[in-house]
Amino acid sequence: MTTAARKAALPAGLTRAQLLELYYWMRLTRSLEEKLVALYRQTKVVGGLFRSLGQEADAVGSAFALDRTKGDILSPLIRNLGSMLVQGATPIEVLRQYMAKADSPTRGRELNIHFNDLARGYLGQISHLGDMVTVMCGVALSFKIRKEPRVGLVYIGDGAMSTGAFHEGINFAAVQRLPLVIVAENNGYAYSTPIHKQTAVKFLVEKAAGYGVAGDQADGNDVLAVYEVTKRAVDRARSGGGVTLVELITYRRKGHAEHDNQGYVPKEEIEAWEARDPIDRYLRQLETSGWASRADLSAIDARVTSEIDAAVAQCENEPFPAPATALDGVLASAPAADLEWYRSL
Amino acid sequence: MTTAARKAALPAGLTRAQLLELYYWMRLTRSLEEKLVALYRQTKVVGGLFRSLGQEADAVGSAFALDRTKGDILSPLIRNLGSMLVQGATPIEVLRQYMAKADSPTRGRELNIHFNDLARGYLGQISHLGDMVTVMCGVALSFKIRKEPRVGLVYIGDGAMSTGAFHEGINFAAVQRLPLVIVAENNGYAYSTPIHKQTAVKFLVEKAAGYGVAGDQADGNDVLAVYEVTKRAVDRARSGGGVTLVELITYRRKGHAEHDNQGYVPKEEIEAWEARDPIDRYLRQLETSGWASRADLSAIDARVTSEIDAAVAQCENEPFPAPATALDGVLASAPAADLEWYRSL
Amino acid sequence: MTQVTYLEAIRDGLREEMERDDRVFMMGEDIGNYGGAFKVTEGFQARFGAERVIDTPISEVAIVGAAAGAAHMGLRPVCEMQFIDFLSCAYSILTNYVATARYRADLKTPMVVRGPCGGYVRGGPFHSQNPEAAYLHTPGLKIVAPATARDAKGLIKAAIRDDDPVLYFEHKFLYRRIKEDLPDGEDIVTPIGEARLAREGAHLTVVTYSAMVFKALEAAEVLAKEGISLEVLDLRTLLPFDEDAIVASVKKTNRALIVHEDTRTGGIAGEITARINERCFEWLDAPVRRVCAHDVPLPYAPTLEDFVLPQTDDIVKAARWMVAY
Amino acid sequence: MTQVTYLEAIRDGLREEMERDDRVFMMGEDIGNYGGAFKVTEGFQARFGAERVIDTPISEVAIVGAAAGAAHMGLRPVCEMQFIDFLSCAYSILTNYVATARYRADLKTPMVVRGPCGGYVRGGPFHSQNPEAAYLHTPGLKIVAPATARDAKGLIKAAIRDDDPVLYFEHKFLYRRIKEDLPDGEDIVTPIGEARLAREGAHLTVVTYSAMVFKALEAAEVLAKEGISLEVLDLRTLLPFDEDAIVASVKKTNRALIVHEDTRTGGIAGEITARINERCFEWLDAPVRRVCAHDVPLPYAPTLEDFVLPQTDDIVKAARWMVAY
Ligand SMILES: Cc1ncc(C[n+]2csc(CCOP(=O)(O)OP(=O)(O)O)c2C)c(N)n1
Ligand SMILES: Cc1ncc(C[n+]2csc(CCOP(=O)(O)OP(=O)(O)O)c2C)c(N)n1
Ligand SMILES: [Mg+2]
Ligand SMILES: [Mg+2]
Repeated sequence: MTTAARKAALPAGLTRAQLLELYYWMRLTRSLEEKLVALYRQTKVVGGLFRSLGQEADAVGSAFALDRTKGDILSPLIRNLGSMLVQGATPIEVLRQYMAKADSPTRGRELNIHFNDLARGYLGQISHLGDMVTVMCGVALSFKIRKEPRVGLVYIGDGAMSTGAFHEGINFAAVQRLPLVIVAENNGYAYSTPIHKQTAVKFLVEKAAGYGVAGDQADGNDVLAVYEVTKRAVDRARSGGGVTLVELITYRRKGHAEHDNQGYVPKEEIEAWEARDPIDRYLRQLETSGWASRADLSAIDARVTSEIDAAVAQCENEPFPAPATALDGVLASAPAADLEWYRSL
Repeated sequence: MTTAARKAALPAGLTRAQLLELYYWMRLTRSLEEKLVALYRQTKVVGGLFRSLGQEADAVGSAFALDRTKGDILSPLIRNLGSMLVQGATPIEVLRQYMAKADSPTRGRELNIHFNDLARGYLGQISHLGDMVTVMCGVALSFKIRKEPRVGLVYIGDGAMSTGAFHEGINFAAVQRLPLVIVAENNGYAYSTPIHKQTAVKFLVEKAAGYGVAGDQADGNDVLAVYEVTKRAVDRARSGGGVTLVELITYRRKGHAEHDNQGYVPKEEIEAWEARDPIDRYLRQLETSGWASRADLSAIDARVTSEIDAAVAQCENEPFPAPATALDGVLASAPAADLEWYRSL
Repeated sequence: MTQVTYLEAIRDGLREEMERDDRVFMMGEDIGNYGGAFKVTEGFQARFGAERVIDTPISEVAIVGAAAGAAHMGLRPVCEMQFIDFLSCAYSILTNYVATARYRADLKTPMVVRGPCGGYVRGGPFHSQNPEAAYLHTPGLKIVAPATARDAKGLIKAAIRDDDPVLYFEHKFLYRRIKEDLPDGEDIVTPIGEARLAREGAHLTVVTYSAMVFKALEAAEVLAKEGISLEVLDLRTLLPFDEDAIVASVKKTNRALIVHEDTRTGGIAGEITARINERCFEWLDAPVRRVCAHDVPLPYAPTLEDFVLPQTDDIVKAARWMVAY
Repeated sequence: MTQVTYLEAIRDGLREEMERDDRVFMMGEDIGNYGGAFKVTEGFQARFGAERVIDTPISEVAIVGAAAGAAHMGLRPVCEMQFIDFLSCAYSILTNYVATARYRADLKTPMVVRGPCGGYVRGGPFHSQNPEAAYLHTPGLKIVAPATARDAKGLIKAAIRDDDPVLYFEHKFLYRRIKEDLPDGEDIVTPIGEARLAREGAHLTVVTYSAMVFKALEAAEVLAKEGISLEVLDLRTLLPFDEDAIVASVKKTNRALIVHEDTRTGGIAGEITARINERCFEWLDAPVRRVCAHDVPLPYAPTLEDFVLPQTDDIVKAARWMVAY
C-alpha cells in the first residue's frame, strides 16, 4: 500500500477487483489502439484507423454497467472499442479486423470494430449513423416480448443525433417503454463539425424530455461517474422503467480518423482535455484512495502489453481471406453466387 | 347590432374586417369540404377525400398570421385546406384537383390539395410525411441568404412528428436559425393511432426544448388564440429570432379519410369536441362581443355558398386531361417522353 | 374448398403462420385495433394480443430497424408498410443494414416487409408505386410479388419461414378483385424462386408478374382467336427470379415479351432481357421487347393513369408485332 | 494549360460556377472550414463565406430537402454527400419529392447532389458504393459520372447550370490518380446526355463509364497487340444515357460488352442490354455480355475486393470470348 495512509471506502458498489478491472479495460483499449497506430504506420492496417483517445472511460465505464451474466447487449460506435472489450471481444479479433485477416470475425468482409457476437453481448455497427438505435430497439423489443430481464445499450454521437434514424429509434423505444439505455457521447465534434453546428441545445441530455424518457448526465472522463450513471439507467431499464438518455461529456482528442490532423481545433482545447485524461485521472484516484497500489497497476500494464504483443505476434502474418470466399453467404438458402462467366475463360 | 349592447374591444390587433375575414375563411373551408363530400358521394371525386372538420380554426388562424404582402410561404398538410384558401388558393382550384380536371393546378397529375403557388405563398405537400419540414427549411434558407424579411410556415401532425424527416428538418432549421414557424397540430390521432402510441410526451410542444427552439401552445379551436400564438412566432421569425414550434390542440372529428368510419374512437369523445366546434364558437364570440351582427355573418354564409356553387357549376363538366399530356414535363430540358413503340402499331 | 379473395389469402397466410410459430409477430402503422389501412390484419390484435401485433409510430426506419434487431434475436417479424410507397423511407436501412447483415456479420435476419403496391386505383404518384427495381439491385434481399390468391397465401407463408429478409409486394388492385377456391386445411407454401406457368403457349413467351399476369392472360385470350398462342410465365419471385424457367420457355417459343407495371427505364425488364440475351441469344427469332409504364411519375387523373400504365391492348399489339417479326 | 487532377477539376468547376452565378451555394457535412472529407471544397468557405458554403448537421434528408426548397426559390444548391453511400438516407425525398417536383407541380428544382462513389480503395461495404442503379429508375432525375478530369469539370459545371436535379457521382479512386492538362480560361461544359468516344475500334464496343473507362482502355491496349480492336464508349451521363451513340457504335462493331463496377443484377447494364437488343437486334453477331461486380456487398479485404470488382483481365477475357463468338 502506497502513500494513501487510509483506504477510502470502495465507490459505486464495486469491489476492489472490479476497480482494477476497469483500469485494465481502459488501459487495454488505449494500448491496443496505440499498437494499431504503429501497425497503421507500417501500412499493416488495411483501411482507416479510428481512435478513442480520451474517451476510454466513457466506453468502458458504461459497458461495465451492463450485466454480462444476464445477457445484456450493447451496440458500439467507432469510438467504443473499450465497450466491446468489456463485453468479451478480444484484442486479436480487433487486430484481425483492422488487418482484414481471413480469420477475423467477419472473415475480412467488414472493417475495424464492425463485428458482432450476440452471445458475448455486442452487435457491431454499420457506417450509416443512427440506424443502430432502431436495430437495438428490436433487440430490446425481443427482451420485452419474451419477458427476459435483459437490457440493451446503444451509443450515439453528438453528430449522429441529427439523423432521422436516431429520432425514430428513440421515439419508438420511448413509446414501447423498451429496456434500452441510449448513451449520447458528447465529445465536442462530429468529424470537423463542432457541436453548436449540430444542434442548438447546449447539452444532449436536453433532448430526453422531448421524447418523454429519463435523462441523465455525467463527466465522461470519470470512469466511476460513467459507471454509476449508466448503472442507474440499466437498473431502470431492467426494472421496467423504460428508456434513459445518458449524456457523457467527453472529448475526442484525436482527429476523426488518423488521416485527420485536427487543423480545425485550437491547440489549447486539446491540451486542456489532455489534463483531464481519464486514465491518468483514474490511476491517481486508485492510488490516492488506496484502492490499488502502483505495483497492482504496473502489473496490469504489463499484462496488457504482453497480451497485445502476443496477439500481434499471433496474427500479424496470418493470410488475407481466399478470394473466392467473397461469394459465400449472401443468402441463407442460396448456394454461393456463381463465378462470372468470363472468369472461367 | 344585435344583443351585445356594448362592443368589446377588438382583439389581437385585428380590424373588424379581418375578424370577418377569419370567419369567411373558416366557413369557406367547411362548406367547400361539405360540397366535396356531396361530390364524393356522387363519385365525382376521383380519389379519397380528407376532412378538416373541427380543425378549420387551426388552419385559418395560423395562415392568417402570415403577411401576404411580404411573400411569406406556408406548406399545408391534408387538413390545412383553410390555410391554402387564406393564401389565395380558390375553391375552383380545389374542386378541379379533387376531380382531376385538365385545368386543375396540377393538370390532373396530383390529387386533392397537393398543389402549389409560390407567388401566392403555398407549397403543396407530397404524401411522404415529414419531408415538407426539410423543404421549407430550404425556402426559409433562401429568405435568410437573400436577407428578405419573409417567413416560412410548415404544418406537422402529431403522427408525422415521428418521422426522421421532421427531426432532421427542425434541427437543421434550429441550427441555422431560419425564419420558420413549425405548427404542430395535435388532433389526437394519426389515422387510427392515438397520440400516446405515437409519442411518450403529453404535449407536442415539449419537443421544442430538445431542439433549442422556442415553443408555444394554444387552443387550436379558438381561431383568435391560434392567430395570436402564430403571429408571435411569425414576428419572432421575421425579426431574426429563429424557429418556433407552435402546438395547436385540436381534434379530428372525422375519420382519417371519408372511407374511415372511426370505429376506434369513443362516440363521447367526438361529441365533446363537437361542443367545442371552432366555427360555432367563433360565431358566438363575434356576436356576443358585438364585433359582427347575425346579418354580417349570414351575408358571409351566403357569399360562401354562392362562390362554391358557382365554382362547382363552372368546373363540374370540365374534361379530364387529354391522355398524352401525361408525358410532358418530366425534365426541363428533354422533350416529352416518346410513346412506347407498341402504341403506334 | 373455400372461396377467398387475394386479400383474405394474405390474411389467412399471416394468421396461420402466427398460429404455427409464436416467434412470428407484426409491426406497422394502424395494424392493431384498426386492422391496417386495407384491413389485412383485421382481428389480429384481438386474437394475438398487442405484443404480437404492434401499432407503431409513423417511423418506417424504426419499424424496419427494430424488425432486424428482433430477427437477430430469433424472432420472425412481419412489418407492414401502410402503402409500399413509404418503404422508400427505409431504403437505406433495408439495403445497407438488413440486406448485408448475413454477409458481413453472419447475422440471421429472417423478416418480412409487406405492403400494398401498384396502380390502376387512381392513387396518384405516392399511393401506386411499384418499387421492385430499387431493391432488385441489392444482394441479400428476396422479393416476391404474388398474382393469385393461392400464391398470395403460399408466398406470405414461405416468406415468413424463409431465413432471409423478404420483401412481399401485394397488389392493391387485386386485393378484392381476385377470388379463388382454396383447399381448407392445406398448408399452402409457394417456393420462393420458382416461376409459375400461368398459360402454356407456343409462339411467344410473356414474362410478367403481379397484376400484369391478368392483363397478359386477357391478351392471350384475344390473340388465341387470331391463332397466336402466348405462353405466360408468372415470375412470382422477382429476386432471385427463376431464370431457368424463363430460358426454358424462350428456347421453346423463341420470342420473349416482358410486361411490367413499373416504369420502363431501369425496371426489372432490363435485367430479364439481359439474362435472356445471355442465355438464349441463338434461340431468339425477334428482339426481346417490353411493355411497361411510361417513364413518368404515375399521375392521378383516370385518363392519364390509364395512358401511362400498360393495358391489355398494349400487350396484344406488342405480341402481334413480335410474332410477326 | 495547367495540369489538374480529377479532384482539382471538380473543385475548379465548382469554384468557377460559384464565381459566375451568385445563386449557387453549397451544403454538406464538414465542407466548410475543413473543406470536405476529400478536401474538394477546400478554401471555399474562406473565399465565399459561411452562408454560401454551409456546414450542415448529419442529416442527409434535410440537406436534400433544404436544397429542393432553396431551388424552388431560385437558388442553385450543390449538396455534398460525405460518401455517396449516405445518399441512400435521402433516397425517399430524392425519388419522391425532388424527382417529381417539376412533373407533378411545375416546380423548378435545379440542384446538384454530388459525392465520392466507387471502390478499389479498401473502403468496405459502406464507403465504396456505386448507387446509380437505384436512381436510374427514377423519372425526373439526371445522373452523371465523369471519368476524365475534363469531364469532371465539364459535368459539374453543366450539372449546376442544368434546370433539372442532377446526381453527380465522382469516383474517389480517380480523385488524385487522374491528371490532365486543361486549358486555362476555357469555360469547359460537358453536355449532359452525350457519350464520349474514348477509343475508336472495330471489333467490339465496350460501353462503360467512370473508373471502368480506364480498365477498358487498358484492356484495349492488351488486345490491340492480339489484333483485337476495341471501341470504348464512355457514357458520362447515365440518365438519360446516350442511346444513339451506343446504337451507332454497336451497329458498326456488331458486338457489345458492358462494363460497370456496380453489382450485376439490377445494374445499369441490364437497361443498356435491353436498349441494344431493341435497336440493334439484327446487327448483333454475339450476345451482349456484361463485366460487373459480383452480386455481393463489397468486402473490405484486398483479396476479396479485388476478386469481387471487375479487373482489366476480366475485360480482356470477356472481349476475347466475344470477338471469337
Ligand atoms: C448517415 C451518415 N452520414 C454521414 C456519415 C459520415 N460520418 C462518419 S462519422 C461522422 C461524424 C460522426 O460524429 P459523431 O456522431 O459525433 O461521432 P464521433 O465521431 O464524434 O464519435 C460522419 C459525418 C455517416 N457515417 N453516416
Ligand atoms: C412516411 C409516411 N408514412 C406513412 C404514411 C401514411 N399516412 C398518411 S396520413 C397518416 C397519419 C398522419 O397523422 P398526423 O400526422 O397526425 O396527421 P393528421 O392526419 O392527424 O392530420 C399516415 C400514417 C405517410 N403518408 N407517410
Ligand atoms: Mg462526436
Ligand atoms: Mg394527427
